Amino acid sequence: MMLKQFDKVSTREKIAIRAEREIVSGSYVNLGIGMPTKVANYIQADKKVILQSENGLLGIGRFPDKHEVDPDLINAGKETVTAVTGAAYFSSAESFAMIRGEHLDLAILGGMEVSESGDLANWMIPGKMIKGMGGAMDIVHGAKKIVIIMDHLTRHGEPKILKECQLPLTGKNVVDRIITDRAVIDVTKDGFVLQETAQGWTIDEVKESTGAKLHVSKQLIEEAF
Amino acid sequence: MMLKQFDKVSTREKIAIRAEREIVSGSYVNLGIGMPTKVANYIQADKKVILQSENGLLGIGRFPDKHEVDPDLINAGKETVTAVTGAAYFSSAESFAMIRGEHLDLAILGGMEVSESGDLANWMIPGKMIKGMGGAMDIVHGAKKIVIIMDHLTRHGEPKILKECQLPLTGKNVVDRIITDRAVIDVTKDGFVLQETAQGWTIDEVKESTGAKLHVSKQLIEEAF
Amino acid sequence: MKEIYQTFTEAIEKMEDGATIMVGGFGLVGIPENLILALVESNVKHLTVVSNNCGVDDWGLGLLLKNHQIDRMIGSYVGENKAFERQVLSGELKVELVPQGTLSERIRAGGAGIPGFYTPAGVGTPLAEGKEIRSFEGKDYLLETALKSDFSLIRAAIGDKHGNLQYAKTAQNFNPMMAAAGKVTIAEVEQVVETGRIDPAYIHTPGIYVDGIIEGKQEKRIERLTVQQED
Amino acid sequence: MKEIYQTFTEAIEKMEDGATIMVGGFGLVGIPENLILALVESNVKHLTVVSNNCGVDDWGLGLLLKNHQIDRMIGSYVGENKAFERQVLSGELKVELVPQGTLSERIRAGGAGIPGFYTPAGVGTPLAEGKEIRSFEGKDYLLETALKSDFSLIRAAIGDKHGNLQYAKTAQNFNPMMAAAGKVTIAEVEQVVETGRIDPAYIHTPGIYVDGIIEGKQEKRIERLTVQQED
Repeated sequence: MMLKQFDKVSTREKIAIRAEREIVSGSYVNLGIGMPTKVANYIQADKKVILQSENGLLGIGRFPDKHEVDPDLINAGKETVTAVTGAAYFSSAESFAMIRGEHLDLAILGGMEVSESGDLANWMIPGKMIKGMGGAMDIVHGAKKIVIIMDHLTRHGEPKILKECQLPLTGKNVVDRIITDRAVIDVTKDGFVLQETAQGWTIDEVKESTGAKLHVSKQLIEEAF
Repeated sequence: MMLKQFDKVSTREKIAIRAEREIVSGSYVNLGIGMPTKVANYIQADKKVILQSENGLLGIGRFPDKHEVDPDLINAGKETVTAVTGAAYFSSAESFAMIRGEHLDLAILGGMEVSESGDLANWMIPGKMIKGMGGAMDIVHGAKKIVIIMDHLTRHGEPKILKECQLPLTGKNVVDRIITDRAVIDVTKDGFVLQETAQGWTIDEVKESTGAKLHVSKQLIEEAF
Repeated sequence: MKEIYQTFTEAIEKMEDGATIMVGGFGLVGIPENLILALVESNVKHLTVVSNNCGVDDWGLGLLLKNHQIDRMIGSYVGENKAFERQVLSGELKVELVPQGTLSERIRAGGAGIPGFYTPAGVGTPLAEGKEIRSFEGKDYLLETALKSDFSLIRAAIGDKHGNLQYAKTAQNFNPMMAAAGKVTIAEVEQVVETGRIDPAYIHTPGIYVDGIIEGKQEKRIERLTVQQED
Repeated sequence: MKEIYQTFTEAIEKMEDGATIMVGGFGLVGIPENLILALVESNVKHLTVVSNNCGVDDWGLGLLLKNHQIDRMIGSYVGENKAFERQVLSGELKVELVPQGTLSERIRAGGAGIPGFYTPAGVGTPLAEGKEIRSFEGKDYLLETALKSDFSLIRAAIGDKHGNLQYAKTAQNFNPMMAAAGKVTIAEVEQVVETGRIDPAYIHTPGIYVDGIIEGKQEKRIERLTVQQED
């Protein structure tokens, strides 16, 4: 496997920018804590998107100016935020009724491992302190489309896209699409299908760094992002 | 069995006035449709009572003056009402969460038959058009105390307080107390216990008109109401 | 952001014969009057209707009955109109009676991704026949399943252009749960306001549950007018 | 009509060792700050705490941990404080992790007389071990049971003397369900107002769920201050 060096920051930015293209104007979207939250920074001005926060807010706005900070208004990552015009507040039970009831069009979440059948692991590593799953196990069953964004390989250079997940699952058969620094891969009933390669990566390089059989789409777009 | 003649209206009034004594100041109460609703007319002014209406109102007030009528404000009997100061409106799901969750202290409901083990029948007569149970099947399992008010006998002179109900049930083991034109009877684990007789009725007359064994309380009050 | 319909005909034009529809309201309070009138006009047939009640002779769902558009009715208290009894006796109309709390919870479950839940209502009654009974901490409960609809027709007092809704007083009743349980939810509102006019803390139904809204003038018929007796 | 407490000590004086308590809040938002401080002072022990999170080192439920008052914690995301990990590793603290949506629904069920319900969350994960799996329309779900408490300690923005409550923005979170699921529910509010001051259509928690209220000054610590970057 060739060793390539990319700037970590620009890699994450690249993933976020590509992930933004999953968001359709007029849709309701939940962005997971961490890297997925950053996708919001790239949403194009002409798209009308309403972001849901599972702690009880439909219509997350930008970060507040200093004088606007309200300690009672946070997102699920516990960051102070604002609410857009037309927002709604509600309880956690209503929030997860909304999530489980498949009212969200899309959720973009982080991942540790994804399997061929769409299993997702993203909440615990055995032997390490377990902090909890938060809302992830509900969200993966709720949104109409689940997109996982993550680095293609672990810090140790191991594939995270696998035939079977090794880590305890967050959900079974839940992932629709994976976006990494190297590729966009769909989970289909026939297994993984490569839809796009990122700039700087060949089809073979993506295949090599994937731990399961990777079909190549007839509509494959190379160097797509 | 002796034949006694009582004025129907005054009999119903008598039951309602006696039933009012079941209501403790500071409590939350649901009054069933029909005769139970009339109990509200007799609630003593010094009692602080909040009446729940299962269509989504906590804090039923008096009937409106003509100029106050609001078609969007009704009780469960579909009568136009007002709301008291401190009332709350909510959805039917919230209303029955409140009911099933045993947050009401008392429900006073009408009855067709009550059995020794506290079974209640009050929603259908086989062969007749069935209109439905409305909220009764939920309410009998919800309120902390269920009081049934009814005539002691059917129109045909048959007992309505029975060893076993003959009519299809509304709920099993749900009734705590029965108030009729002749008596107050508790449902206990040892069966029916006569607690009070009404004016004009002897213990023996009450026993004769009851279709199950009737124990007499040591604290029996005769001619109590 | 939401479809704002100009005519009630247009608001319901996607409804097809055989659809399952939920219709908000308790008695005649909080019913989508004009959407029901448009349904009558559309003449869609073989409907399954989920609604707490079934209107009166000449108003609300009673109009659909009269026009023989309903095959199956799921409600808690019905038969306040003559056509109902006649159609049940003739076998034209099938009825499923559900305790009111179970009905509202089944509809909530439908919108909330809960396929089934247990409730004490109906244990030991004819309603329990054929249903799973299960004991929790020594008490018996029935398994009940979620209800969803192809179309939910609801009524609110105020709706903004994002579909956020507020209801008036006891006209709330079944409307919020039905909004969430509909594949397509159309809200008839007394007033459409600009987005931002409703305080986000006091929204009863967030716009995510609503697909289209339309402003309509309500008759608000009163079923039982009761007033203070004058001295 | 409700108990209006004058001191936080008095508000929690009926709490006993071994009680199961629910504590509202998401992170540090919407937590009953002063009730928690009074609990620390009371030194009640062996508590089972149901709360989405478990505070931070020096605030919220973290203070109860530090003081070794919690035996068992039921939450969805915990361990944001050092005492937590230490006490879990030493076996002093038992933890039950529950998906956030399941947690909020179990609490709602507790207050709503629903002993159990089915949810997709957790199917195929370690959470499913020992739980009943059931298929509805071809999809698998887990059976989850209701949660109730001996005491629910919640926080609201405004409370009237009938116990009706309103919450501020995202400080609502778990508070309304916990109010309903508590045998005894104490609400710490920023402001007690006369009954009638809150519009009956915009009450988040009807007073029937609340046993006592107390006014308290909130610090409202911010866990993650994020602001617009200045140009």
